[in-house]
Amino acid sequence: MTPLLMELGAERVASHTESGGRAAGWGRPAIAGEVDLTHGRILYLEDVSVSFDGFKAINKLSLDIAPGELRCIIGPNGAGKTTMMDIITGKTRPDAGTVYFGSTIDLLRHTEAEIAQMGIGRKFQKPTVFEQLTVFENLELALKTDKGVKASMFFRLRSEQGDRLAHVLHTIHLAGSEHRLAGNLSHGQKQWLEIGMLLMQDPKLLLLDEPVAGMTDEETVRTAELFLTLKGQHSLVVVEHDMSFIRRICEVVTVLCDGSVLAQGTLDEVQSDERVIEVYLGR
Amino acid sequence: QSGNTIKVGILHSLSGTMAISETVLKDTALMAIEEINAKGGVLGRKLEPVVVDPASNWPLFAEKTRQLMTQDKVAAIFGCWTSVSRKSVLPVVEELNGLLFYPVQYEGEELSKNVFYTGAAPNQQAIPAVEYLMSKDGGGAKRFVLLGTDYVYPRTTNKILRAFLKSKGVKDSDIDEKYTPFGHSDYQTIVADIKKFSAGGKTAVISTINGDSNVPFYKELGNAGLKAKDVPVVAFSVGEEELRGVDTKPLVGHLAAWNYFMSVKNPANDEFTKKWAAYAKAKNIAGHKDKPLTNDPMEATYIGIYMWKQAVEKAKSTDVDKVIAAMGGQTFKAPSGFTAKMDEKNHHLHKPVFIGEVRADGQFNVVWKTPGPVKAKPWSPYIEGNDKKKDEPDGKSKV
Amino acid sequence: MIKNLLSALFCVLLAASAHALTADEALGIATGDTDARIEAVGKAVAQPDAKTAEFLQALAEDRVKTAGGKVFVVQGEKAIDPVTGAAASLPSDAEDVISNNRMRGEIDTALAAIRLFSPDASQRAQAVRALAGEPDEARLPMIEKALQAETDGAIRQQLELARAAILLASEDPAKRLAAARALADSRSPATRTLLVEKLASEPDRAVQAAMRAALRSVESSLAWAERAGQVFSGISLGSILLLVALGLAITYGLMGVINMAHGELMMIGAYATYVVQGLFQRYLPAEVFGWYLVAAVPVAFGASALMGAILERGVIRYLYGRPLETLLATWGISLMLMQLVRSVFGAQNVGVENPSWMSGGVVVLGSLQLPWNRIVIIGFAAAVLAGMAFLIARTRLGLFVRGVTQNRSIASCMGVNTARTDTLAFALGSGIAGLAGCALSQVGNVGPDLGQAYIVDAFMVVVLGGVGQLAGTVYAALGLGILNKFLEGWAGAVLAKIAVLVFIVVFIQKRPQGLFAVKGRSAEA
Amino acid sequence: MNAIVVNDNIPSPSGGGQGGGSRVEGQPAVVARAAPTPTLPQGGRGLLSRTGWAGFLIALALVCGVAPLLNLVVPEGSAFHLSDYAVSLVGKIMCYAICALAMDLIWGYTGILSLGHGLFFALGGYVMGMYLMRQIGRDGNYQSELPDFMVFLDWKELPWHWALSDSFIATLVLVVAVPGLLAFVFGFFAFRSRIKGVYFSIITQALTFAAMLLFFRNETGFGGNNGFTDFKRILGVTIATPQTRMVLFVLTGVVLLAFFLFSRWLVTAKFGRVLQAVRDAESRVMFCGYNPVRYKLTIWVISAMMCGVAGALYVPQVGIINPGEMSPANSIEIAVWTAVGGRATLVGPIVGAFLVNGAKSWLTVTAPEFWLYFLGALFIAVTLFMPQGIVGLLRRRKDAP
Amino acid sequence: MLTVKTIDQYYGGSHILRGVSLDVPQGQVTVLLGRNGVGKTTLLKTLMGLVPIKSGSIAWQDREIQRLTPYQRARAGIGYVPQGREIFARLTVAENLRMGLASQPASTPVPPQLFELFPVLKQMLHRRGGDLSGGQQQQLAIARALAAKPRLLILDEPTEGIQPSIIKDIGRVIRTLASEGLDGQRMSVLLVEQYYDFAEELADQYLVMERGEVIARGPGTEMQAKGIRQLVAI
Ligand SMILES: Nc1ncnc2c1ncn2[C@@H]1O[C@H](COP(=O)(O)OP(=O)(O)OP(=O)(O)O)[C@@H](O)[C@H]1O
Ligand SMILES: Nc1ncnc2c1ncn2[C@@H]1O[C@H](COP(=O)(O)OP(=O)(O)OP(=O)(O)O)[C@@H](O)[C@H]1O
Ligand SMILES: NC(N)=O
Ligand SMILES: [Mg+2]
Ligand SMILES: [Mg+2]
Repeated sequence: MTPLLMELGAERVASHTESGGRAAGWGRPAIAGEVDLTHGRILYLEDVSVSFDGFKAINKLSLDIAPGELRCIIGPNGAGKTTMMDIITGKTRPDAGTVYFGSTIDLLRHTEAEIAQMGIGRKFQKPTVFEQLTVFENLELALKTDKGVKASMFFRLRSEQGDRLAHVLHTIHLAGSEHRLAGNLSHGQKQWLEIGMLLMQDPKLLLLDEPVAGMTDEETVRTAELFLTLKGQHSLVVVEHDMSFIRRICEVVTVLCDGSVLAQGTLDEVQSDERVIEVYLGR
Repeated sequence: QSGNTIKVGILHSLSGTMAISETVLKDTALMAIEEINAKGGVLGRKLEPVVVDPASNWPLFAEKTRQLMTQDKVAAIFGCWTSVSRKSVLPVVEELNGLLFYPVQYEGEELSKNVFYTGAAPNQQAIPAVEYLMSKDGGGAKRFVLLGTDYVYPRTTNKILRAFLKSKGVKDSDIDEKYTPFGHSDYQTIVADIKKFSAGGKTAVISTINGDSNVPFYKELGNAGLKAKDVPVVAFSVGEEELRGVDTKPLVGHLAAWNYFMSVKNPANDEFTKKWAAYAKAKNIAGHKDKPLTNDPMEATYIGIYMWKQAVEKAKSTDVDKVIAAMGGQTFKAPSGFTAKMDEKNHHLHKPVFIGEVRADGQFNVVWKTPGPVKAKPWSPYIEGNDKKKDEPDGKSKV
Repeated sequence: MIKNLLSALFCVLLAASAHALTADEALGIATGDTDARIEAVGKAVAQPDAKTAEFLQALAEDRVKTAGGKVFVVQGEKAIDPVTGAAASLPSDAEDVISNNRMRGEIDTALAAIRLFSPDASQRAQAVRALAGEPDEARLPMIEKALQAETDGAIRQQLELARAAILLASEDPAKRLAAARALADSRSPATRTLLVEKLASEPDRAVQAAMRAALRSVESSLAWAERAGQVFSGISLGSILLLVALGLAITYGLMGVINMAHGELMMIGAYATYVVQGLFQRYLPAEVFGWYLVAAVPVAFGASALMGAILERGVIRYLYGRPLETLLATWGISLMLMQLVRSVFGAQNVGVENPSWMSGGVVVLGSLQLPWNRIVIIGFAAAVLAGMAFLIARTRLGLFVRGVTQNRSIASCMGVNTARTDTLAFALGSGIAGLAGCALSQVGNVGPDLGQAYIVDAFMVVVLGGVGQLAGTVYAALGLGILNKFLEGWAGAVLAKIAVLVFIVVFIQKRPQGLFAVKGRSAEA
Repeated sequence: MNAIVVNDNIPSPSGGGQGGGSRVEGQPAVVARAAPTPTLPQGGRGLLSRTGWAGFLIALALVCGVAPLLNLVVPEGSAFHLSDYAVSLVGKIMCYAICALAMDLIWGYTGILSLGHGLFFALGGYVMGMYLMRQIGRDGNYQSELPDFMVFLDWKELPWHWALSDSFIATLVLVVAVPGLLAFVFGFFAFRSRIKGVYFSIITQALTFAAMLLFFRNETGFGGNNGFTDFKRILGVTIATPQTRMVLFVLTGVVLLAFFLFSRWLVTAKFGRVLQAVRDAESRVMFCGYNPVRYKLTIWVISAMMCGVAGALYVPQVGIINPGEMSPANSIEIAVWTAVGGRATLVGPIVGAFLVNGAKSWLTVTAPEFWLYFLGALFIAVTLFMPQGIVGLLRRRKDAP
Repeated sequence: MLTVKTIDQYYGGSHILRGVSLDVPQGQVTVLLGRNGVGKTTLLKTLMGLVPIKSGSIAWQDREIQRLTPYQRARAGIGYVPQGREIFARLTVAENLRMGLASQPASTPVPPQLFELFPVLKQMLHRRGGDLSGGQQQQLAIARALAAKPRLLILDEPTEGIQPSIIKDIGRVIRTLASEGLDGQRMSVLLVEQYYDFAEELADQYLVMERGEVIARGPGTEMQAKGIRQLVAI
């Protein structure tokens, strides 16, 4: 992808956001399997609730994300952030509510694998990589390509795919470690590897659950920069507790508390909100 | 033949599920061989037993047979217990023209030139037992439960018995046929059913339950209060060894049919049981050194080995064809007290039939016996078409 | 026993002039062909005296021998003459008197007839039951006489039923009618057979109706008994499955060791029971023999627990975190243990007796006999379960076991002596397997293959219940037990077993983590 | 293509935040140095290494050339003669090795322990056995077209499931189709319900156990407990001759080697890595966009079919097939061979099958009363001292210096 | 006081810790910094005895402990908060806390202060540990280590995933623990932390690791002056 293309993409995103998606989507036919962005929303949750043994982890949560947006989500421990991601990726089925990807795809009707194939990628709060495979193989598996059985039997890495893989390896500071078993990496290295896998997967929507936990400050900065380059082309939902990181990347911050949205706005707005200070930031 | 010895193969499971029954046959065979060697062996040569363990695994029986015959070049094999193991071995002994002595009661329907059957055919065990049950002394049973483990020997035996009972005018509704899986250990329902069935008239149970399930069956029977005088059970696979594992006090009066019981009194048996006791002690055979027991398949093994020895001596060779020819008509003064004779043609023994009632000490009281040895009918006349069968194996080996 | 009989006879003697047993009679009863012997018994019992009863009792207990036309009764070490009661010396060529089933049946009936007049109520009750089986007109006077003398209500009722059964064949329709009405109270299957048989030939309308009513009542009580019997046998099978699975619920369910040697640990418990039985037989007086089982319980537990501890220390502890390898190692262990038992005890089964207090059963609902050994095992299983549940859920050791098995190294960092906890836990699971073996010795084989027969079932129960879920194990065991027994009554043992297995396969589809699945996130962690 | 490309020069964000909890202040933007393109391993570099191919070809030559020569041409007295017994033994073990290989695919690589593979083996064997029974023709005990056991059960005609048994071609198809179909149906439901780990293992065990009981029944129509034996001919050729046996031997060897290559191809392809990923973290695989059900089902069915073929080759060589092959213990043994040899190594399971069965054959003769101690001790020793199995140990030896 | 002398540690063939020496003085907070994968966690694991050391010695309260098992070290008064939470997923919160008391006599209660610090744990006492959110689990892990009132507290990135307000509380607590302990006895604290500001604020001593070696050390007050932040970053 060339810088030119990136620019074009950014323009498109801009028109999306300005017109609420209408301009960009006007008159475009909905293509099956393609995410339909006519309503200017790549992700749309409404009145979602889920409870575990009577405990309401998500309570009438409504939220939407625009294409190309980088949205940060903060909130106290146990607010339901991870659970929300579980719902979006099909891991947890909500008791009530609707979850749409674009304006046509009802995510509640799809399995995890299908959701992933549609273009929603996820990094888990606890780093999960394939411990018995090498770093290289981890990335190769994540690579965006036909994920069918037959295709993987006959799969050969094309050279541009290889280049991309090499780039990602470099980005995640694991160049030179590609033959190590992922299980032998340190905690922070696994975090990076998982981000790398997400990059390889090239999803339309990235869900990142505490991506910089356990990273050094320097790496936090790098991650922030990485996310900023992704923004525009991709939609990102980032959950973090690291305020400096959020400050670096985010315009709109959503605060979740007790399973629903407590506040939303710029970081400064949110940070001065008394309720947010009370439940989350502390004095 | 290698050197000065004649090798004989002993093919009994020493591990796996059948070890329970077969191990002692291996020891019996070794005892007989030791005896024969002590008296100078056969044709002036000592016998050398080759013991292998087919581990209750049927294909392994075939493999071991081939090994015994081609690697060790044994002159004869004494072995097998279950019919399926015999059937697995059969093609190999026929192909290689070997000799197998099979010492266990079985369902018949088979004759092979290369096999000598020293256990009972159905007419030497099952039929007389049922006749006894129907007699006045046997309780005059009118209804029958045919209870067995679900495999070929019980199925076949019961098929023959059903035909036999029919010929005696027993209605189908008075026969209840029941099977349990191998290793079945919970006989509550079965015993309850027998109880229910027996309310309909004088009932007897004919059990072809396989070795291991007998203990739970008899324990249940004892505790459920079914007494032998009300509902006698006659078993074809329960001998002294099987009763070792049961408290026999509640079972007194239940029956078994065999061609030999340890308790029969005659000089030949005295000698046999004494020899066995001494041998078990000398060889430190677990279980038997403290409580030596003999049973029908042991006797059949013993007879088999001696008859083979006599045939070899008659043929003056261990050559299989010559030995086969010499086997017909061999006689042996068996521990049963009768002279067992190898039929001239059909490779089965003429044997007496005993019906025994269980005693409190786990032995049997003989309550009935045939006046003399009975000729075996491997092709049961109660099965359609068998009347046309020749009562001898095809002359040629069946390749 | 003998004393009771004597006093029973005393009553009889009041009624009829007794006739003393003669040597010829004794010989006639003991020898000859069965028909003649039975006739001789009949004659002797017509006017029995104490000696006759004593002699019959000895016959029933196989204590009679003959030699040279003389009859001897063996009493312990000595022999006595049945006629004179004088001590006699037993000739060395004396032969056992062998009674076959038919003979034994006659002797029992004769003894029952005598016992009908015993002062001991339980003796009388037993005698009535023995006589009720086959209605025989010849016994009518005896029963009526007994009825006159009887004071115990329950026995009276039984006697009346016995009389009714006989009277059903009476010439007099009125008597038949009364008999049919009386029989409605009976709960014995024999009554049903009798009613069905007599109904076919009954000419009188009213009697027919009464018979039909009686039949309905008998049948319904029989049906209840049958259903209750089925439930009981299901619970009983379930309790055995539970015992078999409980130990595995620890070693496998909690500790994650795919313990293929679990069955062999049960086998060790069973053999320990056998050894204790042998020691009691050899070294302790016969009166206490019945308690061998009580002594065997801790010994079985200890033996298996010790073996478990040795295995854990020697092999298993090197395999934590590699559960699939434990499959291989414990498979090897199981082969070795089986062969060890074959070498030591022989390949054949060994005999373990039910102590007398566990033999026989209790009769409920008229026709249903619940065996004591099964009742005791149900109780035993419940006790073991309660003990284990307490230990696991309520004690510190239980907490440590659960903690250690979830995260060994962190538990260690918290100050748990993980090595000791592991050994204790594995020994506990093994010990419970030993207890199961001890219980199994009372209902089944004790042989080298004992464990193999149960290992598949044990794993199925634990897995069906949900690994690590004690409550699940309990439900799975009882559920499978009852399901199996109901299906068996309906489709036979083989198909029932197949159906149960298929049921498990299908059920797991619905509940892929077993009956009591851990839900939520913690399931993955 | 909308791929993510990470620029080497990441633009530095404008202005760090000043708020509370800020971690990074006044940091210079980090500029990553241009990375030298790392050398990347290429998938599918070739199935085997050079020594691997050499070994493979030697094995092929042994099976196809040397063994027949030593058995059929070299005279019996010679020291180089290969006995019929050895031929039948090795032939049998090669069938087991195929099973172990199949088990390795599903257990070693995919992490699914099947305790029911004996069932697929037996089914393949039964299909072949039915054909062989029909080949007996009228030479059975009862001189009927029907197999003896049917005559004995008073059956007058072949039951429906015997319909295709007289066609060799149909038999060849069914040998893979029957186990394959059963595996497909079973696997489809089981994997779809997300049955995993020991739950899966146990229901496979229940399945084979139920099948064993079913086949024990005479009514089922497969000869009950005795199964099928006393075969006479295959494709019209007498079965019990050294020549036929040698043909079967060579065929088994070739099939084993072919399956080895095929498995090798499967696991070195990306397909194999997905399987391993499924083994390590199935849910992560889903979030990568793979449908693990398909993958598991594919390898499961392939594995079952391989076992079926092994069973079909086994039956004419050992001369008997009966429900005992479906006993749970037999299936466990397959897993044992695989573990002894080394899981996830492909060569390992083959070595394991040969070692365990070879030891069994040898010890049951030389130490009939003690062989279980040796075998048991072997299993314990392997787990304790060779966690990766025998092949794993050899590998470590090689890697050490 | 904990004294570590020139320890070396290997994973298979690779040399992870190279002659690491350090002291953790009584009643002080020692902070260990370093980039990802330099061996911080490994070092802490060797202190707990979870991985063996090849050479060197570890002394705690003048007693050599490098031969002791982890549980013996725990009983000697060392508490550990592992990286990645490592709570007992299928035990309840209450049971997790009781596991933390394993080194104490059976009747020891859970110190009530813990619930003041982490109120959420009180609410969720009977929920299974594995069902908690990431941050809740982290709080539980800290509480579990504190339950036994250790004399030396080893924390591996304790703030990971915890909301800012509680991080502040944790900071305050660590300070108090070092100076007063839970029951008046001062505690030594060894803290591995990526969150530099948090670390700097707490540090009485600091250590910086790089590729398995300690490359810088000194009193906390000098951190700023010595440019430790940059040292860790580059
Ligand atoms: N299976 C479950 N059973 C019970 N409670 C649960 C379960 N899963 C989640 N919860 C509860 O739901 C709430 C939301 O959890 P979630 O993991 O979504 O929080 P979070 O916002 O991601 O928190 P954190 O910032 O700590 O990661 C928590 O209180 C948690 O304890
Ligand atoms: N089990 C293992 N086997 C082999 N190497 C390992 C193992 N665990 C860790 N390593 C390696 O040892 C090095 C040190 O790891 P360690 O976990 O101690 O790092 P760390 O400093 O704690 O990093 P982080 O800040 O990411 O947690 C890393 O390079 C890691 O890849
Ligand atoms: N032949 C028998 N008893 O299987
Ligand atoms: Mg979270
Ligand atoms: Mg770390």
